[in-house]
Amino acid sequence: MLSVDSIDLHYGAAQALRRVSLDAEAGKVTCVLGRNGVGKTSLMRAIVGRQPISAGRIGLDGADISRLEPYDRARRGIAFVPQGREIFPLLSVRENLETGFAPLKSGDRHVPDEIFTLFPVLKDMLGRRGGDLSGGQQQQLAIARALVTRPKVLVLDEPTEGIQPSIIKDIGRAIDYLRGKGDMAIVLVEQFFEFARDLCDTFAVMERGQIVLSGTRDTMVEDDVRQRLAV
Amino acid sequence: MTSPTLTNTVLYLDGVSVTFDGFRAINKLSLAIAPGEMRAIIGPNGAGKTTMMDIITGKTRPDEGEVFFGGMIDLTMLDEAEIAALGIGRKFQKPTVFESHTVADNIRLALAGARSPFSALFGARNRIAEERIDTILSTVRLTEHRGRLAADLSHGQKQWLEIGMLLAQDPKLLLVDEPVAGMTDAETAETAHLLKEIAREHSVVVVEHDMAFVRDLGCKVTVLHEGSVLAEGSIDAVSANERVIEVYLGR
Amino acid sequence: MTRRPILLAMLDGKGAIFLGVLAALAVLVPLSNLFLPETSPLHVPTYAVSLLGKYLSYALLALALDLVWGYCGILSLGHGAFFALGGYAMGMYLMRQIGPRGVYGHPVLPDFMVFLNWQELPWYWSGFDIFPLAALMVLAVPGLLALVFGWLAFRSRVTGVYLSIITQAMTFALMLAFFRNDMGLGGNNGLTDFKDILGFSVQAQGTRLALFVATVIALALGYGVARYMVTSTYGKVLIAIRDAESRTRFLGYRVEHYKLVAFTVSAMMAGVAGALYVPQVGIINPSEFSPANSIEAVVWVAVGGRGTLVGAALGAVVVNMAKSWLTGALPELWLFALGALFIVVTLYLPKGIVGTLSERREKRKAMATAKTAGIAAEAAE
Amino acid sequence: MSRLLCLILALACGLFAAPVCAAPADTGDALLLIASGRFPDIEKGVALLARSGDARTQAIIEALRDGRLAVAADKRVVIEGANGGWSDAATGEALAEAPPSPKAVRLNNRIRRAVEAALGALTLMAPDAAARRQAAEAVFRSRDATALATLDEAIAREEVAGIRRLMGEARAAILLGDAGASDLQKIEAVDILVTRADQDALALLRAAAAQGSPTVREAAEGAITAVERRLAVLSMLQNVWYGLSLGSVLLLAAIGLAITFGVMGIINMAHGEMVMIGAYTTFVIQELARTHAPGLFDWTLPLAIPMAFLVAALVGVAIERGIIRHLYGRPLETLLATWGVSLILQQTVRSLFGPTNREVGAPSYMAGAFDLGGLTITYGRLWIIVFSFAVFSALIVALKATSFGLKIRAVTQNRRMAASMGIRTPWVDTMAFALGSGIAGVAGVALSQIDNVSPNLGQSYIVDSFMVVVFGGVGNLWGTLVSALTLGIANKFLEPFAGAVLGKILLLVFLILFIQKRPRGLFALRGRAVEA
Amino acid sequence: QDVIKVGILHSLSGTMAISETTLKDVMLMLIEEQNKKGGLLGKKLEAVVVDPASNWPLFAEKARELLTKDKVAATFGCWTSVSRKSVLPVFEELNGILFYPVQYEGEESSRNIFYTGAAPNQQAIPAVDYLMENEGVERWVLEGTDYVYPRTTNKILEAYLKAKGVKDEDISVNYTPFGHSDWQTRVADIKKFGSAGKKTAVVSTINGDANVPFYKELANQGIKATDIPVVAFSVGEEELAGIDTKPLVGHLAAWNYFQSVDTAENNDFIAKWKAFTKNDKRVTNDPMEAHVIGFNMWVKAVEKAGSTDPDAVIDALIGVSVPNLSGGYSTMMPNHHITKPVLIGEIQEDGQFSVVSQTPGLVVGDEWSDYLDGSKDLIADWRAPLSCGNFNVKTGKCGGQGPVAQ
Ligand SMILES: Nc1ncnc2c1ncn2[C@@H]1O[C@H](COP(=O)(O)OP(=O)(O)OP(=O)(O)O)[C@@H](O)[C@H]1O
Ligand SMILES: Nc1ncnc2c1ncn2[C@@H]1O[C@H](COP(=O)(O)OP(=O)(O)OP(=O)(O)O)[C@@H](O)[C@H]1O
Ligand SMILES: NC(N)=O
Ligand SMILES: [Mg+2]
Ligand SMILES: [Mg+2]
Repeated sequence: MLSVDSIDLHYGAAQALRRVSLDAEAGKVTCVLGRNGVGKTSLMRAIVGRQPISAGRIGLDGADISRLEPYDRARRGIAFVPQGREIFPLLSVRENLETGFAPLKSGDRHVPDEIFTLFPVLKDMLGRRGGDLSGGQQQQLAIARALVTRPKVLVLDEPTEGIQPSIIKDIGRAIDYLRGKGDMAIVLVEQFFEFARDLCDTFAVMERGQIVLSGTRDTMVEDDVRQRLAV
Repeated sequence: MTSPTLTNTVLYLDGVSVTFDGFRAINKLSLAIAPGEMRAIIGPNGAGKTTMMDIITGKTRPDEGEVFFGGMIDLTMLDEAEIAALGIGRKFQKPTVFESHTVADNIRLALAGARSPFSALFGARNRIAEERIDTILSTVRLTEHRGRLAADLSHGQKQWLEIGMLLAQDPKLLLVDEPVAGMTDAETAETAHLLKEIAREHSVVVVEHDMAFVRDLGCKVTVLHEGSVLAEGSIDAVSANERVIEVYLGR
Repeated sequence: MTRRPILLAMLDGKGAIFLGVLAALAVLVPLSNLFLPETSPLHVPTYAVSLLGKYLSYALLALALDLVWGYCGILSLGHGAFFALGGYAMGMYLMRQIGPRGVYGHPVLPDFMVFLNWQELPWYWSGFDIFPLAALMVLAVPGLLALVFGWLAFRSRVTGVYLSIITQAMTFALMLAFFRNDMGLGGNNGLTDFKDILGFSVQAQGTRLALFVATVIALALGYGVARYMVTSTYGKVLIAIRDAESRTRFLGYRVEHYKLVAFTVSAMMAGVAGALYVPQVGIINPSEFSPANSIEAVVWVAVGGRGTLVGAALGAVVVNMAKSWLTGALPELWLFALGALFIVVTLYLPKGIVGTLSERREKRKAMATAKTAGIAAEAAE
Repeated sequence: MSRLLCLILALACGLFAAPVCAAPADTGDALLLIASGRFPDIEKGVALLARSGDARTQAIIEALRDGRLAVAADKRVVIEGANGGWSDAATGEALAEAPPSPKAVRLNNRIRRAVEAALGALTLMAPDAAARRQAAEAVFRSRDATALATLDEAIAREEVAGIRRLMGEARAAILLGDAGASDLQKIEAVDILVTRADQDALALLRAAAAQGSPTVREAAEGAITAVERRLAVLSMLQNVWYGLSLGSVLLLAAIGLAITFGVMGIINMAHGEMVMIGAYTTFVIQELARTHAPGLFDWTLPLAIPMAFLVAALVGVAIERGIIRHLYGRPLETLLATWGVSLILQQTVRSLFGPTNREVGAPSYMAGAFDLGGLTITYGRLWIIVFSFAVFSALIVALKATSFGLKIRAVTQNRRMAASMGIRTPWVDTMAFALGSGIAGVAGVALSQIDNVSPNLGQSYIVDSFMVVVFGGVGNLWGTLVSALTLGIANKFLEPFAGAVLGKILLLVFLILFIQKRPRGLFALRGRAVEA
Repeated sequence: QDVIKVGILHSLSGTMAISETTLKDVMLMLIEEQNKKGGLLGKKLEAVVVDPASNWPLFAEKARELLTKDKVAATFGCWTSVSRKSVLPVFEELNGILFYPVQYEGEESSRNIFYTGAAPNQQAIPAVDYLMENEGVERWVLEGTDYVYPRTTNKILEAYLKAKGVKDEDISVNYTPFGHSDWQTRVADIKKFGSAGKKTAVVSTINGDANVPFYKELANQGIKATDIPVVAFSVGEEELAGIDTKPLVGHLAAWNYFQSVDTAENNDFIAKWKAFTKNDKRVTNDPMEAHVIGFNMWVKAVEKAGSTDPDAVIDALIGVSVPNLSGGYSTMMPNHHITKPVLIGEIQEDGQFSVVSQTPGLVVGDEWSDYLDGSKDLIADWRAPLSCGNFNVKTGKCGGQGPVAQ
C-alpha cells in the first residue's frame, strides 16, 4: 500500500536519511525502531510530506505521492500522529476531532463512536481546550483525531510516549483492532521495545539515517534488535 | 507552623488544591520529601502530576494549602525565578530548550552561578565552567552535538539536553517530569542510573509512566489520582494495590 | 579569568568592517568636505554632511531598537518616543542658546512663550541652558521613562503584541501631549530656528562637520555597547528570554531585570540619537512621536536584518538614503518604489540584508563542516 | 426710482408700525425690490411679498428659495418651471419664449431666514402634513409675531396632535417674546415650553426670565430648573449614545483586523488601506449612479456593501497570494511587507483618484436626525451602529459555527498539523485573509459616511484598530466588541471634562495601566493552552 | 547654464498632499506658460519638484537640497506653518527665496520669504466684521485645530471682539487635534452654546482633514447656516469638492479669491487650468491664486533686476505690482506681505462660493498684529536702510530678525 523507495532527506546541509526503503501493507503493522536521533521521525516526516525528500520515491497504492503537499497526502488517506502530539491548543477537544473532517465527504462528517470506545476519557472532555489537557490525554486525542479521517495509512510517531500503562495497553489493543479490520496500513515508530515487539508484523531498525536491519516478526532476532538499540 | 515534619523536609505540601475553570486538578494534596530522598510519582494521565510541579515551581498558584521548601520557605509567596534561585530545578514534560542557542550555551545558561543582569554583563567567563560543561555534555552524550543549535536536535536529544541543563543547575531539589519518554530501553536504564547517582546528594522527585524504570529507581512510590494521593509505598506494594491496578496499570 | 574572548567576539568580521567604515567616514568625509574642490566628484558638500549625519542618527536609533527587538524579542512600537525626548532635551538646550536673538527679543523666553503670554520659564526648562545638564537630560529623560514604563510592563509580564501596542499607546499619548501648546514646548511647531551650540553657530560648516563626527563616534560607541551586551552572557540570556521566556525564569533568571536593563540602555541610546539628530536637521516637533515614525524605525531594522546590529544600522541608512533620493528623483512615484523595496526585501531577503548575507556565509561554512564531519563519521564506522 | 424710494418708505412703516400704517403692499413693488440685486433690498422685498396676501406669494417665494427666481435683462422677474419653461413671476403667465439672459436671484443667510419665515406663515395650513410640521418649526424659530393670527387659525384646524403641539409651542414662543402679551398669556406659554424641555425652550425661558415681569420671571425660573435637570440627564444619555456610536465606528474599523491580525496573526499594516478601498468603491458606485442613474442614489449604499466586500477581498486575495503566503511562520515580517503594501496602495489610490477628498453623499435615510425623548439621534450614526453589530454577528457566526471558521482557527494555531489533517492550508489562508480584507472594505462603506474619503483614510484608523483588537484580547472577537464599545464610551465621557486631546491622552494612559492588570487584554485566554 | 531652476516644495504624499498637490500642479502650469512666452531673461525655466511628504524635518532637508544641489533661483512651497518654520532657517542661511502661498498667523517676517497668503487682518477680521454687521452675531465660538495658526488667529480675534464689546461669556474657544474625526460632542456643544438666545456664529480655523467630518456632523445634527453660520478660513473650493454641500448652503468662508469671482483674468485662468489638468471638474482656490500672484511678481522682479541673483531679486520684489485674479492689482509691500481684497463667500449647492461681501479696497497684510501685546510695536521693513523684520518702533531697535549675519 505505502512504499518508500530509497529516499534521501536533508536538513540544510545535514543528511538525515540515506537510501531508506520501507513497505507498509494494509492490515499490517510496520514498526520502525532505533535510538534517539537516528532518523525515525525524519522518515515519518518524509512520508506525510512535512519535509521534502531529495532523492527516491514514495508511493501510495502505486501512485507517486513524493511531490504532493501534506494536505493532499492526508486527503489520499495518510493520517499522522506526530511526536509531540501537536494538539490545536485553543480548540476544544471536540473541535480538535472535527478538524479531521476536512478530507471527508459531507455525509461522513461525524466522529465514529468507536473512537470514544477506544478513548473514553475524551468523551468527558469534549468541551475542554486541547491545550489544557494533560500530556497523556493529549496523546490520546492525537490518535483519535487521526482516526476521525478514516485513514488508509496511519502513521504513529511514538504514540505511547507519556501514556499511563493501562492506556498503553488500550492503544495496543486499538492498533490491534485496527489491524484486524484489515484495510489500514499502520506505520509505528516506537522506542518501547516490548510494545513494538508485540504488535509488529514487520520491523525496520534504523541507525544513522539508514535502515540496518529489517524483517518480519517471525524472522526477527530479538537480541540483534536490542543490540542495535543499546547505547 | 512548626510541626516536626516541617523542619526536616526539603519539600512539604499540605492540603494543596487548585481549580481550573471549575475543574479541580489538585485536591487537598499533601506530600513531604526528606532531604536526600528520591521519590517516584506515578498516576494516571491527568492525575495532576505536572500541575503539582507547576505549583512547586511557582508557575501555578494554589487556591489553598501550604507549600514549604527547606522547612520554612513559603513557596507560594515567591515567583519562578526566586524559587529556582533557592535551588529547585525542573525538567519539563515537553522538552523546552533555547532553540537559537547551541547545545553548549544551553548548558552554560543553566550552570549554577550568579543570575543578576550585572554579573551577566560584567562577569568574566571561567575555565572551570567550560570544564563542567564538557563533563555534563559527555554525561548526556551530546558532546558531538556541542556546537549545534538546539532547534536542530531530535526529540530524544532535546530530552537529554534538558536533563543536562538540570544537572548544570545543580539544584538541591530536582523535579523530573517524564525523563525517559522517547528513550530506548537501554537509555532508560542509563537514566535511572544517572538519577540514582544524583540522588546521593540531592533530593529528587521523578514522574514517570515507565514502570520498569520506576522499579529500577528503587525508591518510594507515590500514586496520584484525581489530584490527591491514592497510595504510597514500595513499587511492589503499589503495583499490587487493587485501586492502582484499576485506575493506572490496567489488567 | 579572561576577557579577551568577549572583545574578540565583539570584533567579528561584520563588526570590524562596520567600525572600519565608521572610522573611514569620520576621517574622509570632513577631509573631502574641507579640502577637495567643489568640482571634484569626490567632494562631499556640506549639506550632504548633515544628511549623512541624519542617516547615522537614525542608524543609532535602529541599533537601539535592534538591541531590544532583535535580541530580547521586545517589539517596541514606541522607540521614536525616546528618540524624540532626547531630541527635545537637545532642542531645549538650543532654544536657550538663542537668548535675546528671538523675534520678540525677550532675553530668556523663547518666542512661542512670549507669544502665549508666558511670564517666566516653566520649571522644567531650568538648567537647560547648561550643556552638561542638558546632555545629562538627553540620557536621563528617555532612560527614566523607559525605566518606569519597563518596570511596570515587565513586572506585570506584558509581552508580545500587548507590549508593542502599549509602547505605541505611550508614544501616541506623548505626541498628543506635546502637540498641546500648554505643555510649554512649542506645540505643533516644536522647537526650531536654532542659532548656536556650545558657542558655535549651528549653521557653520565646521559645526556641521563636528556634529557629523560626533554622530559617527556616538554610533560607534553605541555599537560597542550593544555588541558588548549581546556577546556577553547577558546577551545569551536575552536571547534565551526571546526564545522561551518562562523557561528562563525556571533557571532562576529574573527576566524582568534583564529586560529592563536592555530597554533602558536602548532608550538612552535612542535619546542620544535624537539629540544628535536635532541640530543637524534643525527642528524637533511632536510628529517625531507619531506612531508611524516608530513603525518606520522597526521597518529599517527589518530591512537590514533583525538581530544583527550592523544590519539595523545599515537598514536605517539604506532606507533613508532611498527615501531622500526617491523623494527628489521620483517625487510622485517614490512610494511605489519604497513599498516595493520593503516587499522585495521580505520576500527575497527574509532575514534582512545583513542577516541573509551572513546566513549564506554560515551555510557555506556548515556545508564545509558537514562534509568533514561526514568523512569523520565514515572513518569511525 | 422715486417709486422705489416711496416704496421703501412705505415699507419702513410696514416693518416698524404694521398696525398703524397698513399701506397695501403690492406684489409688483416687492418684485421690483427683489430685482434690484442688493441683498438688503431683496430681503425687504420678501417681507413685503409675505404681507401682500397675494395668491402668487407662495409660488414666488418658493421659486426664490429653490433658485428658480430670475431677473431677465429687461428687468422682468421670471420663474423657471421644473420642466425648463418660464413664467412671469407677477402674473404667473407662461412665457412663450425664454426671457433674455435671466440671472438667478442670489440669496444670503438673512434672505434665507426671511424666506423661511414667510413660507412658515404661508404653509401653516398646507394640505401636506409634513409641510405644516415644517412650517410650525419655522415659525417657532422665526418667532414672527405677524404670524400669530394665522397660527391661531391653524391650531384650531389642525387635526394631527403632534403638529398641533408644535404649533402651540410656536405660539408660546411668540407670546413669550411679545411685549404686547399679557402676563397670563406668558405664564401659559412658560407651561407649554416646559413640556418641550429642550435647548430652544431653555433659551426662550432664559430670555423671559431676564426681561419679564416678576410673576413671569418666577414662573420662568421654576421652569428653567426643571428643564435644566432634564437636560442634565439627557446629556448623560446623549454621551452614552455618542460613545456607542464612536465605539461602533471603532468596532467596524477593527473587526477586519480582528481576523487578519487577531486570528491569523498577521501584523497587517495595510488593513487601513482595505478600509480605504471600501470607501473608494462606495465613491465609484455613487459616481456611476450620479452620472448614469441619479434615481438610484439611495440604493448606492446597499449596493456598495457587497461591492466593497468583493473589491477589498480580491485585493486581499492578491496580497495573500503574492506576499503573505510566503511569510507564514514569520509573523513579524508581515509587518514589513504589509507596510510596503500599504504605501503602494495609498499611492495607487492617489494616482487613480487624485490626492484630494472625494465626495461620498448621504442617501436620504442616512441624512438628518430625529428626536427620541429629547435625545438627538442622527440617522447616519444609527445605521452605522446597526450595521456594525450586524457585521459583528455575521462574523461570529462565520468563525464559530462554520467548518470554515474551524479550519481558519486550526490553521493559525498549527499550520503544519492542520495540513496533516487534510486541510488545504493555502486555500484557507487566502479565504481568511480575503474575509478579513472584505470586512475592512465593508467598514469603509460606513466610514465614507462620516469621514474623509482620501488616500489617508486608512492611516487614521490603523492605530486605533490595533489598540481595540489588543485591548480586547488578541483572537477574541467578543473582546474586540467590548473593547471598542468601552473605548468609545469612555472617550465620550472624558471629552466633555478634559477636552478632546486630554481626554484621549487619559484614555491611552488608562489603557497602558489596564494592560498591566491584564497583560493579555480584557478577555484574556488563560491556562496552559495559551502558553503551549 | 541656459535654464533657470524653480523649486517646488509641496507635499505630494502624506496628510498634506490633499491640499498641496494642486499647488505643485499650478506651478507646473505657470512655468510651462512662461516658457511658452519665451522663458525668463532668455532662458527656459525648469521646475524641480521634490516631495517633502508632509514631514517637517524633510521639508528642511529638501529645501537645502533645492538650494545647494539644484541651485534653484526661487522656491514656491509649504502649506502648514510648521513646514515654513522648518525651512525658514535654511532659506535664511543659504539666502534663498521662498514664496509662501497660504493664509497664516502672521508674527513673522523673513528677508527670504515672501508671504502671498493672507495675514490674519486680511481674512479673519473682515469676516468677523461681516458677521457682526450683517448677521447681528453676538456670541462666538472660535473652533480650531490645536496649532499656531488657529491659536494666533483666535487670540487676535478674541482681542478684537473684546475691543468691540463682546463679553467673555459670549466667546467660547476650543481646540481639537489634527485629524479629529468624531465631532458629535463638539457639534452638540456648539448647538447648546448657540441656543442661549443670542445670535451665534462659529469661526472655524479647523484645518485639513478634520473639516469633512465636522461639516458632515453639522449637517447631520441639522445646524443650518440660517441658525448658526460657520465661517471658515481654511475651507475652500478644493476642500468642498469632497463634501456633499447641499446641507451646508449658506455657511461661509473668507478668502482673497474665489473661483466664482467673475473677472476676465479669472475666467481666463480657470480655462487654462482646466485645459492644463485636462479635467473639467478641477476647481481653483485661494492659495493657487497666491502662487499665481507670487510667480508673476517673481518674474517681474527678475526682469527688473536683470538677474536671478537672490539679493537683487529680493530688493527688486518690493513694490512689484501684478494683477490678481479678482480684478485688481496686488503689490508686494516692504514687509514681504502683499495687498489683497477680502471676500466673504457663502457655500452654494454646487460646491462653489457666492460672494456676499467684498472689502471696498485692498488690505495690506499686517505681519505683526496690532491686537497682540508682544507684537503691536513691531514692524517689518526690508528696504534699506532699515532692513529689519521686527523693528520695534518704541525702542527704535531691530530685534532678532535683522539682516542675516553673514
Ligand atoms: N489550565 C488548565 N485549565 C483546565 N484544565 C487544566 C489546566 N491545567 C491542567 N488541567 C487539567 O488538570 C488535570 C491534571 O493535569 P496534569 O498535567 O497535572 O496531569 P498529569 O498528571 O501530569 O498527566 P500526564 O501524565 O498525562 O502528564 C488534567 O485533567 C488537565 O486537563
Ligand atoms: N529540523 C531539523 N533541522 C536540522 N536537523 C534536524 C532537524 N530535525 C532533526 N534533525 C537531526 O536529524 C537527525 C534525525 O532526527 P530525527 O528527529 O529523525 O530522529 P529520531 O530518530 O526521530 O529521534 P528521537 O528518537 O530522538 O525522536 C538528528 O541528528 C537530528 O539532530
Ligand atoms: N498657515 C496655515 N494655515 O497653517
Ligand atoms: Mg523522533
Ligand atoms: Mg504531566
